[in-house]
Order: sequence, then structure tokens, then C-alpha cells
Amino acid sequence: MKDLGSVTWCPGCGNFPIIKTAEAVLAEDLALSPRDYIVVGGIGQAAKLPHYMTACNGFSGLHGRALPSATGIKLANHKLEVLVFSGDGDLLAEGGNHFLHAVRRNVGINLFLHDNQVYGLTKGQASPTAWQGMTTTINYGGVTSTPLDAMQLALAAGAKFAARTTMADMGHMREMMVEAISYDGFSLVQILQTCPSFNKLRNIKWYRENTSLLPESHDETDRDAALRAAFDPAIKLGIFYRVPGVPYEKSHPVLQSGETLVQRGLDFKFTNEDLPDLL
Amino acid sequence: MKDLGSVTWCPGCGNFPIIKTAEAVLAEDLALSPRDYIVVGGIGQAAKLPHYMTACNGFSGLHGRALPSATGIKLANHKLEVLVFSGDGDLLAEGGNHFLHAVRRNVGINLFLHDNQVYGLTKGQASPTAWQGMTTTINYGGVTSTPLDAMQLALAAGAKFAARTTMADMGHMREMMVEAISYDGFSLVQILQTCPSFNKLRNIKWYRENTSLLPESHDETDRDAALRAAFDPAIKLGIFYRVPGVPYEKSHPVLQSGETLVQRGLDFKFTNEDLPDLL
Amino acid sequence: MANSLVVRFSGEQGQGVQSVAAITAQYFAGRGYGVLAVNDYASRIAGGYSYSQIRVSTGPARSVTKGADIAFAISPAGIASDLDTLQKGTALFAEAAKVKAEHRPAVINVPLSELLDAQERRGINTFYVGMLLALTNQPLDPLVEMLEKRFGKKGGDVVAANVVIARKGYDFAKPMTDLHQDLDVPREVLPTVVKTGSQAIALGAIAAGVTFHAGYPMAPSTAVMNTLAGLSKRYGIVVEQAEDEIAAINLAIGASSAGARAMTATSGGGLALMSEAISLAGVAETPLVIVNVQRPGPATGLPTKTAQGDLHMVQYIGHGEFTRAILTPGNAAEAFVAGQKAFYLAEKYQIPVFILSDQHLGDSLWSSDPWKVHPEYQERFLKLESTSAEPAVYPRYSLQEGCISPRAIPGFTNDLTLTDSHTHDEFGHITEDPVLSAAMVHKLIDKRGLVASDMSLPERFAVEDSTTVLVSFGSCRGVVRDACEALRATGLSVGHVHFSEVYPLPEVAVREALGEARLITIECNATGQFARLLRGEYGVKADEHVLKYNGRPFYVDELTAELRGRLTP
Amino acid sequence: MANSLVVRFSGEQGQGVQSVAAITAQYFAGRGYGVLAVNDYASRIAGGYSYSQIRVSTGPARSVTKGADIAFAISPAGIASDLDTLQKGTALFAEAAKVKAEHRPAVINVPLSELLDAQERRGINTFYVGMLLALTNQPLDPLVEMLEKRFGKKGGDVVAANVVIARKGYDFAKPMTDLHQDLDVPREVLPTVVKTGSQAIALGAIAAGVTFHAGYPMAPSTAVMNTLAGLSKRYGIVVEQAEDEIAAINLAIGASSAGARAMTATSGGGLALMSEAISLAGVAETPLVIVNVQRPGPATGLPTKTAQGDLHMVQYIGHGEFTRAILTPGNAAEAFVAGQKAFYLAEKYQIPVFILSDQHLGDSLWSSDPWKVHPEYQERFLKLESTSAEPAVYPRYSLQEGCISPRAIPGFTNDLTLTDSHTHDEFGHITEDPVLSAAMVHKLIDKRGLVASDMSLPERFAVEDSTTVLVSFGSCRGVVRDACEALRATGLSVGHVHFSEVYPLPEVAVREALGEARLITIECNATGQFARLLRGEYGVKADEHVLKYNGRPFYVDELTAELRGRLTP
Ligand SMILES: Cc1ncc(C[n+]2csc(CCOP(=O)(O)OP(=O)(O)O)c2C)c(N)n1
Ligand SMILES: Cc1ncc(C[n+]2csc(CCOP(=O)(O)OP(=O)(O)O)c2C)c(N)n1
Ligand code: SF4
Ligand code: SF4
Ligand SMILES: [Mg+2]
Ligand SMILES: [Mg+2]
Repeated sequence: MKDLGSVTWCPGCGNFPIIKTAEAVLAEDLALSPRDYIVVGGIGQAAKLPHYMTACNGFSGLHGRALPSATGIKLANHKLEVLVFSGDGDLLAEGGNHFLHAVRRNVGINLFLHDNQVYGLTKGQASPTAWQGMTTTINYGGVTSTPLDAMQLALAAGAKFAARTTMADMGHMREMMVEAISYDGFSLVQILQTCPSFNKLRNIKWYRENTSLLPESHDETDRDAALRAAFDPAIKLGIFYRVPGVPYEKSHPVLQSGETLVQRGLDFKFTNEDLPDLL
Repeated sequence: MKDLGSVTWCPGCGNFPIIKTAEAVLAEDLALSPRDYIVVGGIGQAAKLPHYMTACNGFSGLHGRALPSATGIKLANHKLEVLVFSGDGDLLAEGGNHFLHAVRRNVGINLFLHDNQVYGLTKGQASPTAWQGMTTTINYGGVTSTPLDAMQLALAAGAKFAARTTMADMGHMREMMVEAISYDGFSLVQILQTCPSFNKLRNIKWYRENTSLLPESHDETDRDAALRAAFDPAIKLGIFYRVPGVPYEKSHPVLQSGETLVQRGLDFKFTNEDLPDLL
Repeated sequence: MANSLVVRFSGEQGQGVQSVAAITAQYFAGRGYGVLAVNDYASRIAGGYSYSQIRVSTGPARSVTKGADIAFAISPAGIASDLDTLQKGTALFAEAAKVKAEHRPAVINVPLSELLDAQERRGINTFYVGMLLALTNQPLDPLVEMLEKRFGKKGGDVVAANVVIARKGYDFAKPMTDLHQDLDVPREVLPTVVKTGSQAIALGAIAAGVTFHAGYPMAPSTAVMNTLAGLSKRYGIVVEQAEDEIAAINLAIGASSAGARAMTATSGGGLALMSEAISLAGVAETPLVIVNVQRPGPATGLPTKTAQGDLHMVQYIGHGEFTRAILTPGNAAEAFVAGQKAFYLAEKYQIPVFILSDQHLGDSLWSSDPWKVHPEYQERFLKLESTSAEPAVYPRYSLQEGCISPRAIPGFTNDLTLTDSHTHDEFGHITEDPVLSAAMVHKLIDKRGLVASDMSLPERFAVEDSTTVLVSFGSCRGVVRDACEALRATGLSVGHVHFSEVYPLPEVAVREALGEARLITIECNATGQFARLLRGEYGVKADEHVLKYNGRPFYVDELTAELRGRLTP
Repeated sequence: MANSLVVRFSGEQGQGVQSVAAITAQYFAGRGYGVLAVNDYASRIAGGYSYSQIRVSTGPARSVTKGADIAFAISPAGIASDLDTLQKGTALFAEAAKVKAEHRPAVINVPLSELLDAQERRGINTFYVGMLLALTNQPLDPLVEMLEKRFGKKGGDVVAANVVIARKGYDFAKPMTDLHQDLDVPREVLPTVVKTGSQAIALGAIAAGVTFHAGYPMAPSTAVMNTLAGLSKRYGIVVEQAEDEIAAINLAIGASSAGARAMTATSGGGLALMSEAISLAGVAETPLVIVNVQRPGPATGLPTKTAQGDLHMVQYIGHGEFTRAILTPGNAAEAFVAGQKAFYLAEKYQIPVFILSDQHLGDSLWSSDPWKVHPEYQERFLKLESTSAEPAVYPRYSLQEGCISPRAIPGFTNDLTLTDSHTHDEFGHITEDPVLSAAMVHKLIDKRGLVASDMSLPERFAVEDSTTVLVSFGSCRGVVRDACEALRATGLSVGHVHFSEVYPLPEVAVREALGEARLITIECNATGQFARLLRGEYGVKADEHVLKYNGRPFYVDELTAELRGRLTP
């Protein structure tokens, strides 16, 4: 992470353990060079990650659009490891549609969803994962909509790798990150996160007391078990579902060969002699 | 329905039984006057319904935006019965985000989702519910994304009334429509529909052979049972889930009184004398 | 003795810079001064450097300077940033011991750690306000009253503690007589309204009868939604936080089509997302009020800063052609009127109406003379009688009465209403007929002339006798006027024409208003959008352009100097 | 003998109107004629009334008339619609027995039920083409060859059956000598390309090296994506149907930022949805090609009809200020060049580039002289050498070399690349610094002058000696030129200036190109957007405007008559 002077998160923000763990996973556990990956964010506090990593390729796009941009990047150069870090507002409100379709498209990108139940950057409005009754500057009477849960939605949209963790347990988070990045295909890691400025209720203590690991007996390849765990009111952590699949870039007729679009573009030549064939 | 001369659907289109049934339900089963309801569509073949009803209040909006418009209408005048008819492309591709949020918001509108697995109006591209392998003018090699299922998504987003039917069984469809409109809150009826022009595979026969009613024993109030049925590869028909809830317009501090916003606006007066109170 | 002063408070986000500015503004407004508090803050929740610049004046307060006469640093960490923008000679107060050694000579020491105990130190802001009153020779009592109102709910102890702190500040500064900057006493103390531009728009909307607002949070527009939400229960308004901006505007269009007075508010990027739906409001002839509180773009740009960079976007947003109106209020008082008039225009002409604000107008606190309600702007222009005895689809888009068709509301009469996004016939049904389509296009664009006749022409100041005329729109109003007066005071021949409504205006009237003098446009953007609007729409070519585009509003000293350079050969 | 004819085929959607028009166009193009086939079709899958209007000419075919010289009604149901638009004297062929009694006198009977058996009646279109060849005194053999190519795959039987049908048509019409409308023989038979505008854009993109296209279906733009998809495997292009237009453009921006040559195509409403992302491409300096195949708006408008109503939207789409380029090809040949040049401009200047097409250009089949590849438009302008030995963030937005910074590709060198949507510093990191922000704004808008120097000036025809000059852009090119020539042929002093690239152009050069004559702009929209662009951007005020906005392109007879009225006192 950059020095604190250039990082604008609030002191004690739940994003700090996340960025630190991500850097450790990339550099130490996976021994990747910063050349090999790119960090993509939408807009929000979480989405500032590419700006705060010590050094990385990064794409800091539009609010809600992290996933389409990341997908475009991966399709252009599927040799890059593409990591998306963004907030629950970004991914499930403004970007809710892209979330569903990124899951079903199964392009090999890794999504880390920072779930703090609020819009941090815009000063504490309810995010789609807010609990019913949360009061905000707009929802005086309390939120009435049913909260969305990224895990439930991802399973409904056909996810093949879906895990939940919390930054309140850095070891577990680290493990989940490693597994997700190592998975071949689209992966979701839902990270339950604190926001000391706007979410006073769900602090580290709350997460520790209100979450528990999936039982040893949980079968990662059993979709019904995954669904049951996802819809369980008790908040479980771990890999809910993991089955092999063929990611988009490995089944696409053009990308199958292994050559990236970028490389193809660099090698491109086309002259008048090639024209008759085109017409 | 209007006379055939002004209806631009293809001969044999699955939308015909749907509109006819809807008209019968409204006029006969529910004995509603056209004054009492409004029919809302996005853009697509299905979404032309408000134009083809014999006579109704209608809102024919933008592609993908039927649900937000309908929600606005209902909040402005919650005394109107608000019915949304639109396509799977409209509601799950362009409008996928609004689908999720309309479900969780639980405003009392009735959604009839015409699921023909294709974009009819734009000539047969795959919709999000298309099966893997469907070939189209864009997907030469066949669709690779996992299909979305409206029922699964709705349950994940917190639906309190969700049913599935098919226009291949008009009696069942009629029953589902009646139940949905009679339900107090947001209701989804997923209607499996034929498109003889672009979906040659799933014709009436196919639907008859490949769908079956939920067993008598199915408990509509059991969410786990609903989930199991929704994720069952065998296509079930019926009311998957129905539990009472308080719709938005009945819990909202401003609407609770029963007076509509429209009426409030008609009665509105504000003079300089009211100003000090405002400031 | 001065008739005007600029005061600064600076600190980190979260340290209450904006609230101390608000207290100060309220105080001086209550004493009959004109006030304007301009906020410059960072896009973060805590930390960073933010400041508020407050003009206090015996006349109207319309602009601030880049620097300040008196400045208070709440956080010593911001001193370097303060010194960047403050001119020499400012009385800059800070706790010297906490300031970097190199900056110490520049500050006047306020040994807060000694003067206040640990508990009291949370009230540094109040201490500084106390100091300010002493420095400007103002009484402390009105502040005590304000503190009572503000902290009353928290109990007498809290009030008392704050009063003690304020008095400590007052007593600390009272003896520093060589630093005192006495203010003239205003001629009379009139009732006054102190609101931000965003509050004013929201309050105007309420005074016009808004019942539905849907929005999605986005700086700097969120204050509009927050203001409405805060009053929603009292005034019977549904304020809905939508899942995204596209939902927000389609919610508002749906509500409006059903008969509610509906609006949405957003900033640049959010408005861009609403483009398609604005086109829907156009063709469906659904009244709609859209507030764009501009921030610098492109894309994410500078979320908490100011710009007038979306004028062209608002002029031409949406595909296809339809009539719209654009109001560009220049201060809170005008914003309150715009908040009302926008609904009037929208409903009368069944069009989308834009209120183009910006962070400078929206976040600044402006004092104004008492506001007035315009009951004429509450008119609904609805058709509330049934056409037929039985329910039947009626010609919602009738061509019978020119381009404005009688608008019924679904469910309220026997007139079944079909609101439609296609090119349609009179009943709202899809048509591809070439003659009818062209007629419907006319229906939409012919409204332009009608709307133009209801718009206000620009305000002209000292135009007749001037060889140069300054031209502005929107939030530049005050600073250009102040600069103009300052230049005239030194004998220069310069007038000012200001547009608080920019489109559509009658072409000839605009030309006449601008006259034959040399024209200098002044805008907060980089490409001279207002000048291009004048040229493209009204055929007026400005001679010179003064543009600013670093996210900050024009400062009157800076603008005056720039113009003086251009006016003196 | 005529040197030009207009032929019509009409029928229901799904009856193959467009494919019979394509066969006819191909046939005549192969014989050395200029051809232009203009399609007017309904927004539905089956039924309704559609027609194709084919100009066949010994010279270039640039426009069609409203009526036709010879017309074939595939579906007798459409006769009433045919008669609406056909002038008297057209040879209108149909099966009289199936036509309403009232219309029978207007048609020339083709007793298809007698001439063809039930099986053969599926080939009515081929029968009509056979007739057309006889009527225009053309040989049948080349058609036979075409049928062989077309149906070869289906087997010899199918070919033979079709040849029989064509011959039957030929033989049926051969004796009707008083109805024959012989065509002059073209001077020489040159190789020719017959493509629609949308195909041409897609093929141009391929010739420029596009590797990524993301889109969402929308009439009339879908043909661009379909063309690319059809060739995607052969040319190694990923063509992705996105979930919506916002995804489509953000996919393309992502791909481009990673180094792919990326594009998207859409129509009006879809483009409106892309507004915010276009602003992202602007500030992130990500090359991007965006095709807008216009249809009439607002909102859903007329999905399958034509308009030039989105010019202003494209000019100012997106919030904030940044440089863009707008290409407005006038026919398929120009569209092929635009498809290439757009990528060149986008990559060279790191900007979004628009190709503004419309349904008329996009769906019509145009014959052209052989196309040429522009290898110079394939240049990538990339930085492929590492700056440092170890991976390190490099100044992606360096201000060192003026407004174009060296662009590295993530993963290809040690230069770590941060693409950013905020106002940023040289490394792409968020900044709120006032001086740096202003410098970054400059970086974006100063490109305008550079881009302008790479744009083509308008084409001038007979301007010098004319007192009136017709001014057009985009798909009006051909019809205005034809009208101009027709008017000149009757002795009127009129020239033509056509813009196939409209923005940004050097202001002085535009003024010079337009000269001092009386200017009449001709556009397919209701508010004269191009005229306003000329006035707002280049300071040229047109004197008169001819506007059409009913969803149909200008017809040459109609336009000539209108202009003649204005030119003769
Ligand atoms: C189009 C658009 N709409 C709204 C915003 C304002 N905005 C920025 S971040 C944000 C929400 C952030 O919430 P979340 O994604 O949960 O991130 P967090 O700050 O909680 O990490 C919003 C609404 C924006 N930048 N762009
Ligand atoms: C913004 C926008 N994008 C694209 C379109 C083009 N369009 C019209 S309908 C449609 C899809 C229709 O599919 P579906 O909703 O499944 O309806 P169906 O025709 O199958 O009933 C599309 C892509 C549009 N009208 N607007
Ligand atoms: S607002 Fe919340 S999420 Fe944002 S930086 Fe502060 S603590 Fe973190
Ligand atoms: S395309 Fe399909 S859905 Fe559309 S009208 Fe025809 S049959 Fe019906
Ligand atoms: Mg969040
Ligand atoms: Mg469909």
C-alpha cells in the first residue's frame, strides 16, 4: 500500500486489511509480478484500490461499471490476471445488471466485493445489502427493501466459484483470495467489511460474533448445499460452491488458440491484396 | 385485443394467447374497469401489449425500463392496478438491474415476464434465458453463457409472490394471472412463451412435453421448497412462493394514509404564509 | 472600518469546517450583513484539506476573494495549503506549537492547548467564532442565543460549555486590538434567508408542490435529495433512493405520467446516464424537472469541486429533437424561484426542464432578501373532466389545439391515457405514417417559441453607457457583477448582462439585450460553452472569453485583475 | 432509351423484398451500371408494407425518386401504399385477381397463379427479376449464373427450378414491348463493390485491424455487429453481445485500454445510454470508435426509418469537456474509409471517434468503384519499450510531449499503466490540485487543433461560379449532388459543398470552402442541426434551410422541385 498520506480512507477503515491482504496474496502467496495482473475498480471507497496499491496496472473506471471494463480487459489480453475490487453499491446497485451477466458469462476475472452495507464515499446512504430498518439521511424511516445478498444472487446467476469471507478474519480472507485467484474462471469473493464512519453496528466485533465457518462437511461441489448455506440466515464463511467450468476465453472460437487480441492487433497487416477475400 | 390489422405480431405468435388471457382475467375474472388499471411495457414484441389491448390506460416506455416507470406510476397513484408485460430481453438484459430492485422494493405491481428466450423484435438474438448452444446471427458458435432464470433470480432477490406458467396452457396461465393480480405486493409471473419466428425449438408441443405442475404437496409458503423447485432442472409450473408482506406503499410514511400523491398534488396550496414554516 | 470582509475557516474533512461557516454566516446575516460562504472541500470522509471562505458585507455579498482578511486553521496540517492561497497580510490564526517550524512565522499563535482543556478542545470551532466576533467588533450575545438554539436539545450543560468556549475565544481576541478589523454597521437589519443553492432548489420545488423525487446519491447533488428527504414527511413527498440514475429518472417519468409533480436531481455523470430517458420525457410529453448540480468532468472528474461544463450536454442531451428549457439560477434566491418555475414550465408545456446548478451555487450559503412564493407557478394545466361517459382511450397527443394537448391523468377520468415512447398517432399508438410522423415532430419542436415567451430575459446592468459588456450565466452572476462594479469604480466603461435563464430565449430580444458593445463572456469551463450557445442559438458572437476550469469558482480579486488587464490598454 | 431508371419491389416483411432488391442491384452492378437500392421497411417481423427502391444508372447512382419507373408488388395487400407514393405512369405489376377491385385499373396484371404452379409461387421474386430483365432489355444469362452461385449449395434441382422461374418471368415480359424501358449500355464495365453502408463500416473496421466489438442489438445498427460477427472467426475478432449498451461500451473501453482495437455500434437511444462512458473514454484517453446508425427519435421513435437527428447529441455527448471527432460518410465507399480512419484518429489522438451513419446510408446498397485499403490508418501509436528495468508505474498521462502522451499497454512492458476516470496527475492518480487539474483539462481540449489538421475538408462542386451553394453532410451527399446537377442542367447557378467529416475542422478553412454565396443547408432533421453546427463552431450562417423529418430520405425529384422553387423567383 502507498504511504498513508496519499490514501484518503478514514482511519480504521475496513479497506486497509483488504488491500494489505491482497498485496500479500499477490506478491507472496502467488508470487506474481505487478506486470502480470491488473486491478480494476468502479467508483467508491473500495474502488480506490488501484490507486492505493504500491504499484500495479490499474483501471479506475465508472461507478457501477467495473465488471464490464474488467471483462473487456480480460478478453483483450487473457494472459493478464484481472482482479476487480469494488463496493456493494458499485456492484449491486449501479452495476447490478453487470454483476448478473458477468457471473453467467464466466470470463476468468476475480471479483472481490466489499460489502459494508453502505455507500461510504457519498456519505452513508444505504447500499443494496443494507439491513431493513437502517436509517440514513434519505431513509429517515429506515430501509424497507429486502437486502440483496451477493452470494445468493451469484448462485442464482450460475456462479461456479463463490466464497464469502470477512476482513475481520484476515487469515480466512487471505485463504479465500488465494483460492479465488487460483480458480480458472469467474470467481466471487464476498468480503464482509466494516465502515467505522457510517456503519457503526457491524464492526469487527459484530462480524466475529455473527459469522461462522461453513462446516467441514460442506460439499463445495453440491449446488443444493451451496444454496442452502447461502439462504441460511446464519452468516457462513468459506467456499460455498466451486466446480470446474470452461471459462469464456477458453471456449471462444477466436481466443481458444491462446493468442491474445492485443497480440493479434500488434501483428496485424492488411493490404489491397487481402481485400477481395474480405469482400 | 385490437383487430388483427393493427397488431404487428407474427401469425401464431405466443403473445396472442397471453393478451387474450390477460383481457379475460381483467374484464371477467376480476371485473375491473379499464379506468382502474394501467398496462406498462418496455420495448419488444411483448412490450407492445398496451398498444394492442382493446382499451386501457397504458405506458409504453423505454427498452428495459418498464419496471421503474411502473413503480413511479404506482407510487404516484397506488389506487391503480399496475400491470407490467414485457420480454425476457427487456426485463433481464437491458432491465436486469431494475428487475432485482423492483423485487426487493416490493411495490405492489404485477409483472408478467414473457420468456421466449430470444429478442423477437430485433430479429432473433439470444435473450438472457436462451439455452447454451443456441445459435444466432451473432452467436455463430452457440451461446456459452449460463441461462438466467427469472424465478431463481426473483427468489434470490426476496420475492414474496413468484409463479411460473406457460401460454401453452391457457387455463393455468389464467389462474396464475388471477392469483398474481390478487396478491397484495409485487408479484412475478414468468410466462414461458413461443416465438415461432425465431425460437423453432420451444414450440407449444415442447412446452407441453417439458413442463409439469408443481406437486400438490408443494408448500407455497416454504422458501426452501420454492428454491428447490426453482433450481430443479425439470421445469415446474405453478405458484412457487407466496407469503404475505407489507408492500412499499402500505409501509411508506407518506403513502400510509391512503391518499395518493396525485390527489395531494391536486389539492396542493402554498402561499407566502406557509413559507416561514418551510424555512 | 470596512464595509466588507472575507473570513476563512480551514481544516480536515470531518472537523466541521462547513458547520462553523454556517454558524458564522447565520450570525452575520442575523445582524443585517450580506453573507456568502463558499465551501472548497476534498472528496473524502475524513482528513485532507477543506476550507470555507465567508464574505460578510454591509451590502449584498456576491463573491469571495481568493485570499481572506482573517483566517482560522482548525487543523494545523493544512497551513501549507492555506498559505498557497492566502495573500500576505492575512491574519492567519493557528496553534503555532502544532504548526511545522517553517510555517510558524506566518501564523498568529492561538495556544489552544493552554486555553482549552481536553474536553473543550472539541469546541475549537466555537472558540474561533468567539474570536472572530471580537476581532470584528460584534456582540457576543446573539451567538449565545444561537448556541442555545443549536445545542438546546442536548441539554443546558452542553449549551453552557459551548458558551464558555465562545466567550474564551472572544476574550482571547478582544485585547488584540491591532488585529481588529472593525466592520461598518449595516444600515438596517432586514429579515433574511440563508440557504445553500441546493436547499433553495429543493425548497422551491416544495413551494411548487413537488410530491415525488427519485434520485441516486452523487456529489455535489445529494444535498437536493437530502433536503427533500428531511421535509418529506411534513410535506407529503415520496423521496426514493433508486438503484441507479436510469431507474431514478424513469421512476420520475412514470410518476409524472400518472399525475404527480415529479423531479430528479443528479450531477454530470448521473445526468449523462439519464440521456435516453430525457428523450422519452420529450416525446411522451411528460413534464419533468431535472436538476444538474455540475461538478468538473469528464467522467468522475473532481467530485466535490465546481464547473459550468455541462451546458452543452443539457442543451442537446437525448437523441432526436424536442423542446426543453434551461434555467441557470445565479444565487439562492434565484434558485428558489427556479425550483418553482421549473415545474410551471414543465407542466404548462409538457416538457423536460433543467435547473443547471453547480457545486459553487449548490454548496455555498447565500443570504437573500425574504423569498416569495409564486402561486402562479403552482398551476397544473390538467384535464380533469371526462371526455366520454364510458372509459375510452382519448387523444392524449391531440393535434387539435396546437402543440399542447390536454393532459388527462390515468384513473382520474374516463379518458384512458396512453403515454408512448414511439412516434405515435394522436392516441399514443405507434405509427410509421410519414405525414403524421412529421406532424408529431412539429408538435414537439414548435413548443420552443411558446416556451421562449415565458422565459426571463437577461438582467442588464450599466449596459447603455458602456463600451464593454461582461456576459455571464448561472453561478457567475455575483462575482461578475462585483467585478463590474469594482472596474466602474475605477472609471472603466463596463456593463454586465447576466442570464439566469438561457434557453430557449427569443433571438431578437437576446441580441437587443446584448447591444453593440464589445462582449466578454465569463464562464467556468474550458471551451466557452455559453459563448457558443449565444453564437449557435442567437447569432451573437462574443469578442473575448474569460474562462476558468480548475474546479474553483472565480474569485472577485482574480477576475477583476484579469478584466482590468483586458480593459486598460 | 434511358440512362437511368428506378425500380421498386414492394411486399410484406418476411417476403424477401430486401433480398430481391439485393439480387437486382448485384445484377446491374455486374453489368457496369451504378446502383443504389434504398429500403423502406416496417418495424415488424412479418406482415406490413415494405419496399425497396432501386436506381440503376449508366453513371453513378446517388439517389432515388419518390416514385419509380417500374414497380413489382409481391404482396397485393400493399397496392394502396404503393399507389400513395408512385406517380402516375409507373408500370406497376401485380396479380390483378388478388388486388382490391378499386385498385385493379392501376395495375398491370401478372396472373401469377396461372403462370406458376404452387411450388413455383414461392419464387415470385425471381419471376419478377426475370421480368425486369426483359423489360429493360438485359440478358438473362448473368442472372442464371447468379442463381447458380446463390442456390448452388442447395443442389442442382433448386438452381434449375429457380432458373425456370426466372425464364418464365423473362418470357412473360418479353412480348410486352410497349412497356419496355430500355436502358443505355454503360460505357465500360468496371469492377465494382456493392455493399450497404453498415457493411462498409464493418469491413472498414476489419481493414483497420479491429479485434474487439461489443454491442447490443438495436435497429438499424445491428447490421454492423452482424457483419462483424459473420467474419469474426476468419479475422480473429471477438464480437460480444452485451447485456446492455452501457456494458457494451465499457467492455470496449476496457478492451481498448488493454490494447485491443475496439469499437461499438448502436443507434440513437443506445448511444444516449453510452453518454457517461464516452466521457470516460475522453478523460481516460482511451481510443474508441463508436458507430451511431441514426433512426428518428426522440426515444423509440421510428426504429427502422432514417434521420440525421443525432448530430448535436454526438457533438456534445458526455459530461465535461474533451475532444472527439465526427465522421459522416456519404455513401458506402466513404463508409469503408471512415471505418478505417476512425481507428486511426482514435489511436493517434487517444480520443473517442464517432462514425455518424443513418438508416438510409446503413441499410441501402450502394455500388462503388473498387475500394482501397489505407495501410497508413493501421498505425498503432503505441509505446512498446519499457521505460525501466523493473515494473514501475509510468506517467500514462505525461504532460511532457504536449497533449498526446506515450501509451503503453498493461502487461506488455515494465510500464505499469493506470487508466483513470478522475481528474488525475501524470501517473493516473486522483488529484484535486488546481494547477494540475487545469493542465489536464488543457491536455484534453488542446487535441482539437491537432485532430482538425487530420480531417478532410468538404468536397466542393461548382462553387466558384455559383450564386447559391447547397450545403450537406452525411447521407444527403448523393441526393444533393444529383439535385444540384439537375438544377444546373436547367441553367441555374448553383453549387454544392458536402461535408463527409464535420468536426473538428479548421474554422478558417470551412469559411473559405463555403465562400460568399447564398447558402442553403439540406438536412434530414427538423431543427437544422448542421446549420447550427456551422454557426456555433465555424461562425458560418446559412441563409436558408431545407429540412425533412418524416423518417424517409430525401427523394431527388422532391428535393429538386423544392430547390427549384427557391432558386427561381
Ligand atoms: C454515475 C454515478 N452515480 C453516482 C456516483 C456517486 N457515487 C460515487 S461512489 C458511490 C457509492 C459508493 O458505494 P459503494 O460502492 O458501496 O462503495 P464504498 O464507498 O461503500 O466502498 C456513489 C453513489 C458516481 N460517481 N457516478
Ligand atoms: C436502448 C435500446 N436498446 C436496444 C433496443 C432495441 N430492442 C428493441 S426490443 C429489443 C429486445 C426485445 O427482446 P425481448 O424483450 O425479449 O422482447 P420480445 O421481442 O422477445 O418479446 C431490443 C434489443 C431499444 N429499443 N432500445
Ligand atoms: S467512509 Fe467507510 S468505507 Fe469509506 S473510507 Fe471511511 S470508513 Fe472506509
Ligand atoms: S418475432 Fe416471435 S415474439 Fe415477435 S411477434 Fe414474431 S413470433 Fe411473436
Ligand atoms: Mg459500500
Ligand atoms: Mg423475448
